Amino acid sequence: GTPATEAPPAETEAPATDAPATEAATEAPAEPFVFGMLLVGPYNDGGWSQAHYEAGQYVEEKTGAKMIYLDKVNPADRPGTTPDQLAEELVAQGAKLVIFNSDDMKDASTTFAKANPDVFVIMASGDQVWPDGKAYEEIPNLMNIMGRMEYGKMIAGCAAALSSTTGKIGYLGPLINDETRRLTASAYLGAKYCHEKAAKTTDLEFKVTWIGFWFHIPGFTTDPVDVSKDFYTTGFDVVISGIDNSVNLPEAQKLTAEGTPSLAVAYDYINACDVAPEVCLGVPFFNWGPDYLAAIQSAADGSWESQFIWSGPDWTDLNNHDTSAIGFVKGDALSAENAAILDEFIAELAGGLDLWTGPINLQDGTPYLADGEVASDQQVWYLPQLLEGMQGLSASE
Amino acid sequence: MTQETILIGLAGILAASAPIVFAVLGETLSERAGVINLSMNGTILLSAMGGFAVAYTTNNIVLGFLAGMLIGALVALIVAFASITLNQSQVAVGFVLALTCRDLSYFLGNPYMGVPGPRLQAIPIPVLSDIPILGALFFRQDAITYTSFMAIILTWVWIYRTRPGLMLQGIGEKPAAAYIRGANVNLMRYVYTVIGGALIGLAGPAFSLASRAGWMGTISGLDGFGWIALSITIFGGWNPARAAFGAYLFGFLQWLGLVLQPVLTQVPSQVLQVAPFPLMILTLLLVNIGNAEWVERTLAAMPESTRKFFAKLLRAMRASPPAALGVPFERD
Amino acid sequence: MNVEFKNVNKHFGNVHANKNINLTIPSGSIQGILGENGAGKSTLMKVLSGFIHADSGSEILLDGKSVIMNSPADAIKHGIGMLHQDPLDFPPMKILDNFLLGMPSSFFPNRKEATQDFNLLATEYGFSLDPENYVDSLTVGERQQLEIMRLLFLGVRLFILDEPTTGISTAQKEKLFATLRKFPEQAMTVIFVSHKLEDVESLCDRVAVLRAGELVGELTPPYQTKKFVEMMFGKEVTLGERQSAPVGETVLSLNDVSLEDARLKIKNINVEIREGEVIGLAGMEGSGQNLFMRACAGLVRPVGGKIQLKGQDLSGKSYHVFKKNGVSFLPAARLEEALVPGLTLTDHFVLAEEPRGIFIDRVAGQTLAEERIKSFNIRGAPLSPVESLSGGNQQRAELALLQNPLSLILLEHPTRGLDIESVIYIWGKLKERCKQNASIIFMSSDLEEILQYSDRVLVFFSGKISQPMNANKTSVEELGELIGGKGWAEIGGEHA
Amino acid sequence: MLKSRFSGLLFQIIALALSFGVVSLILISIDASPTEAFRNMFKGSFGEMRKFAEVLVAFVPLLLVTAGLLVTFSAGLWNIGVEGQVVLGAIATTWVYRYFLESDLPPALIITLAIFGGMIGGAIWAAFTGILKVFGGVNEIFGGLGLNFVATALTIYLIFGPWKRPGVASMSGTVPFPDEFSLPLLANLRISPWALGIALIAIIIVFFLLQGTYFGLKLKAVGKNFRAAYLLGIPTWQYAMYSFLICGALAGLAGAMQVAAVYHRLIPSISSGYGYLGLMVAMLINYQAIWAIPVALFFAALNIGSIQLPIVMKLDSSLSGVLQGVLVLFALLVEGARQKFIKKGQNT
Ligand SMILES: Nc1ncnc2c1ncn2[C@@H]1O[C@H](COP(=O)(O)OP(=O)(O)OP(=O)(O)O)[C@@H](O)[C@H]1O
Ligand SMILES: Nc1ncnc2c1ncn2[C@@H]1O[C@H](COP(=O)(O)OP(=O)(O)OP(=O)(O)O)[C@@H](O)[C@H]1O
Ligand SMILES: [Mg+2]
Ligand SMILES: [Mg+2]
Repeated sequence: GTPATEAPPAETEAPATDAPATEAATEAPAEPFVFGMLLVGPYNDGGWSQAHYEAGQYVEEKTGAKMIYLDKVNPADRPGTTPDQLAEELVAQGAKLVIFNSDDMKDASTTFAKANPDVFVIMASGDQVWPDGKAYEEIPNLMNIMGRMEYGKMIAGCAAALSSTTGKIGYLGPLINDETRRLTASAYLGAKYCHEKAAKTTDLEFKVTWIGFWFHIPGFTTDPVDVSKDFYTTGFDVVISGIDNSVNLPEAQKLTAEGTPSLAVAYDYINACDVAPEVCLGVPFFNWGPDYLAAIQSAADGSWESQFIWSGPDWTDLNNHDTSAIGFVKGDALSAENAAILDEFIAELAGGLDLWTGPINLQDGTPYLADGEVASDQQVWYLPQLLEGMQGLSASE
Repeated sequence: MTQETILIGLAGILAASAPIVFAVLGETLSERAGVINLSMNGTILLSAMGGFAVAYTTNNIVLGFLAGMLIGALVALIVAFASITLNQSQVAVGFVLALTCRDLSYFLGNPYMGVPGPRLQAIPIPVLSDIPILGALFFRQDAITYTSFMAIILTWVWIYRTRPGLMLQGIGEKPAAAYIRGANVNLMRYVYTVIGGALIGLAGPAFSLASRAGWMGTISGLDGFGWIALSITIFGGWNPARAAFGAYLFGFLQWLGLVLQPVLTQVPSQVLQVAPFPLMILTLLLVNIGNAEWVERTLAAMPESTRKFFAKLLRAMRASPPAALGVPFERD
Repeated sequence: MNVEFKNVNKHFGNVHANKNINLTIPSGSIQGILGENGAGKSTLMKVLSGFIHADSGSEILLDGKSVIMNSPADAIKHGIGMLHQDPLDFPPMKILDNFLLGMPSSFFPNRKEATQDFNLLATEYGFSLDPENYVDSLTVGERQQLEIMRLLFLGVRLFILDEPTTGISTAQKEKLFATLRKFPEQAMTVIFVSHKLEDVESLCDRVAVLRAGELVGELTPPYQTKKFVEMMFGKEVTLGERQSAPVGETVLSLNDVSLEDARLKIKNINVEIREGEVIGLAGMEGSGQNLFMRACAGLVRPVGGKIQLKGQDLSGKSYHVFKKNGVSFLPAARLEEALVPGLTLTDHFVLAEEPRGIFIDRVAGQTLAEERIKSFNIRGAPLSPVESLSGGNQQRAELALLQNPLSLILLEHPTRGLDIESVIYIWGKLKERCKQNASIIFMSSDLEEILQYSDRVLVFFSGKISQPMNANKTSVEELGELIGGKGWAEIGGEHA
Repeated sequence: MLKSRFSGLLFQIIALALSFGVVSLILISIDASPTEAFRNMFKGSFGEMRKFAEVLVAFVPLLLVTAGLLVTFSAGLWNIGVEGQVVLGAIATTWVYRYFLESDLPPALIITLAIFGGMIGGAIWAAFTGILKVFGGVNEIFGGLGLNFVATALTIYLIFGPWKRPGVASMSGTVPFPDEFSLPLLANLRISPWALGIALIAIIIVFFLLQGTYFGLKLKAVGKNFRAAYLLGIPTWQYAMYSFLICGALAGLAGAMQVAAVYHRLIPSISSGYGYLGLMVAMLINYQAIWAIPVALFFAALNIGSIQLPIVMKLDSSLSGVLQGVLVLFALLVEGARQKFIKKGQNT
């Protein structure tokens, strides 16, 4: 239904009946701006979804705004529901802006935004309103927000390459799509660069194994635990996680304790290393807070405009909670001297080093970037294959 | 791949299959006594969650495993009570519990999502672990994997080599006959269902405290193992050794799917993962076809000699369930 | 040991299976228990062996001491062992396992020792069984031997055998008897349950006869067969006029038909049955008449020979083909085979009729049911589930299900458990069918009934079939002896 | 009879009370207020028209599956493979849609074809279980379970393989179909009156099939006493197969509805677990078609209403599943207890 008919009754009933709402009402003098968030996984998954959830909390404490959220928004956990329907639940609870946090919700976010023109929509990791994008649509009340995790992955790859004694790096890939391809490739570029930079004697091997989904489903996906174990026991002494929950950490911890020195790079969530600090080289993480804050404020004060935001890190202060869209936290397992080299690398990136510069060939050898050519955003975003030198499938067919 | 890496891979399969082995052994015991415990899928999840929660809060891994067994035993007790005492359909009750326990584990497990908890480490056994191939395969595992090896041997010996085990076979085969041989059939059914349940309950912590450490709710990747274990039980023809072999075979096929991924680029990884199931159905067909009555009819029509031959062949493949599986026993 | 029953009663629901039994069995004797089907023999023995509980007030004394038998476990403790009528062993398991199962052996039974003990015992009693063989490959006789060996090894002192001689060959029987005769020397008491006169006569020191759950008398040698038969089947009842329909041409003919099942083989049956004719099958349970009857219904495939219905060869055809050709079969196990528990009488009548269209005409079904219930005077309403009917009324319902017309009606124990009026009534109905040129084959354990209602009689004894005997030319006594396996030599040549 | 039916009602009420009691205890144990939880679930399902419409969206496939299962159950078969049959229905429907994607046939016709395709797909999948059971002697539970896994794998294979979106492969499923391929929805609501109608018609048909027809009666006979049914002249194994086919077709129809009226594409967990939930409903209504509608509606309401729990009370929605399960469990236990009482009453 259209919020025009929906929202008012929901609004009026919300404070009356819902305990949290009334509390919020008493806390904030003015009626707080309510924004909703749809999380694809559990809000406390220690990964992708939790990063979004905590960004929401960040916004709550920066502004008086109040967050309502619904997690596990996927057909398996919410049988018979669609994200747009669930978004309406949030609107019914008073949300004036809804964040869709997964690529899987792209269509739903479009549908919802069109059906509810007076509700603001943020589609994280999507590209619908990117004028230069392949799937551009004009949706005034929708905004795309994504962090340039490419840099995070480059740093991750670098840390991996520096710390690997065998020069063999494993990458725990989820399912194959544009996003996962470009991130995996970035990790490879970072690894390659630092491998040469540190003049490693080993020769670099970078292998991706796709498990088939963002997390394990028995009988259908390859078990990431087995994949990690297989990597570690076949000489890949560093495994970079590209999936939602970094199961490579506990596995590395176990195998190390059992005498197979194994290292891991986590993903998505700033505190992901805490599961097994002593084997963690670090974690590239999303810091959605700043961009969400800006977007939500613009929605609140009417300065909203539909746009595609692809924010990079704050190079002056990589892990600044208030300014940097992505960051990298070093882990305890990263040796001092490697940490030093890594900082140099970060500095170079800050200084304008762009690893997405030619010559770069695709996995099948076709040239992608000519010598000296710098990749356009589209070329990075829509990377058609893995890169030459990487092992693993480029597409599921 | 070097022999070394293959060995490690196989050793990994033995470890990763430990939970399924427990589940399969438990179910085998229970069904041997004539009670189908269909609740496995839920039981495993609930005991995985419960076991982890206990181990985490008490920071005592052993208590965690015990908690898992307790949960499994309690669920099994409900199945036993409903089917033996209240004469309700074992399948119905078991199925309901399978779904309920799953949701319960998600509902109650929320606080333990993703918290780092205790985990078993491998304990190489001094001398044995140095035996060339066998050492790497069997003697560099963790405690629960060793336990799974023992469990296989123990259940096998129990069923086929001990006095009570012999009686167990009888109870599942023809309760009345076991009864006149002095067995308290329904009591024994209770006992074995609960013990079997405890074994199934051990599968949960074997995941959440060893091979797949931690609790991640819906994304723990444990939902489904119970149903898989159920098929493996049938595949095992109610023989612990054969059932355990089934569990390892399943693990092996999964592992194969993993190592073949780079080779079979045409096939999405998901398909390789599911390969065991058609296989399972096929074997079910082979072991069961002897029980189909049209086979008997066609056999009856055949000439003496051929009939004898086919009858032998079928008998060889056939694994008929305990005759009294799911049949309540009432004296009068 | 000395066994004494005091006022033993047993009810199954409303069935009074044992009525106030008082019986003393002296130690070291071979006691025979004789009685027709359903007399209550097995029930009494099951009570003694702790398999079922007698009603309160009943008492059992062993060597003068009153004992409470809660379960077979207790019975075993008291040294009581029972060989059940239908062998209670484990067919898919090995003989040795069957032997060991329930033995008070060590925790890890020593199979080697057990095998030795087994073979020793086997040779002592002259049995030849391979302990590694599977039970389901044994004949009934061999399975009994196995049970006996097991009980002997358990060291029982009271040996109960419930109809051990149904379905074993004469040779096997002799072996068995030889064994049993050794027991009294070892101060073992034997209770031998049977309805086979010759067995009882040749084996037992004393015989108790049960009828309809009551102990009607005890006999000691010398026995007169006539007396037995009289006591077993009770005094005659007047069944009114014997009437038989005019017989027409052949309906069913069996040429050199051979049948076999796990229990027994029947070779080269040659019979012709004509329109309007009633054939009675006499014989004790499991003497082959069931097999014969089911072969005529198409439920059992003959292993040889030819079955023709009205000149049409149906040998090897399925039951449904037989049914389409007007053969109807009424099994004895009512709630297991004949009726569908959970469905009402109306449902059954509707099912038995040819479907008219897709939807059931409830009203028509109702009226049909009412009129059938009336005409077969079934005590029950159209909507009462069949399992709630009394046994006798279930039987009436079964008969009411027969459609019309039929060329052959096969009935197992058509009047078992019916009171005498209903028997006469039912037979009235059946005879009407005969007048409509249907022919009837029925089996019954009531010889009176067989003589009264059949035109010709086939007597069965452990797989042997007599020539058809003219019902007018024989008597209860003769039949009684024949089904007991006596006097077959005399009738060998006779033709009807 | 009447007396026992009355006592039946009484005991069912006891079961209901026990279930809510247990769930309340669970809630209290994690100090959440049961009353508030139940109130929110109720508001979240019947609170407003839009929410009720969502309930109906879940109600449609659930009712269809239940209808199908009533048929197999009355044949004495435990068709646990129904889950996979729903999936195959969805796959077949998607296949038909894709086949006619470029065609200029009237959409109405294509939709109809697609829905029939779904029914056929489901029926075929059920036939596998049936054949395994009837000719292979494979218990329908184990055959069905195996086929469920295969069905889901097939979906995932199609979504990530042949039917994947250009360039992308994601859990969001295949490319959504054009709007004219969707069953018409009510204004401003997500429920399609057509889907609702079809589901209601289906359960009514099944009701009469089982209550009023020779087929249904014979099916019952086969289910209650295979042997006697055979002797009464019913071709028993054919009837077993029929029941599988019918159930499969209805399950396939449910799958078709998921595609044609809800998701407009094939997604990985398209069956949404309705197959298993349907088994629960069938058990709870003790296989009586009469009660299918209210109970299926109730279960659907629990599914939808429970969405409020995380939003409003920060509780996990899986509570609804717990409640559903506990309900059925107590229904079974209490029924068992009741029969025991009756038996006692007869013996004394
Ligand atoms: N478990 C039971 N439930 C109900 N009725 C039973 C049961 N067992 C026996 N009866 C009934 O009790 C009566 C006596 O049965 P019993 O088996 O003792 O007869 P029997 O003398 O052994 O007959 P047969 O010679 O055929 O073995 C029969 O009417 C029988 O139907
Ligand atoms: N399962 C049942 N449910 C309801 N009523 C039953 C049930 N079984 C028996 N009855 C009733 O109990 C009464 C006695 O049944 P039973 O079969 O013992 O009768 P009976 O004395 O054997 O009569 P008949 O001589 O006709 O066999 C009958 O009225 C019958 O309706
Ligand atoms: Mg008897
Ligand atoms: Mg009676």
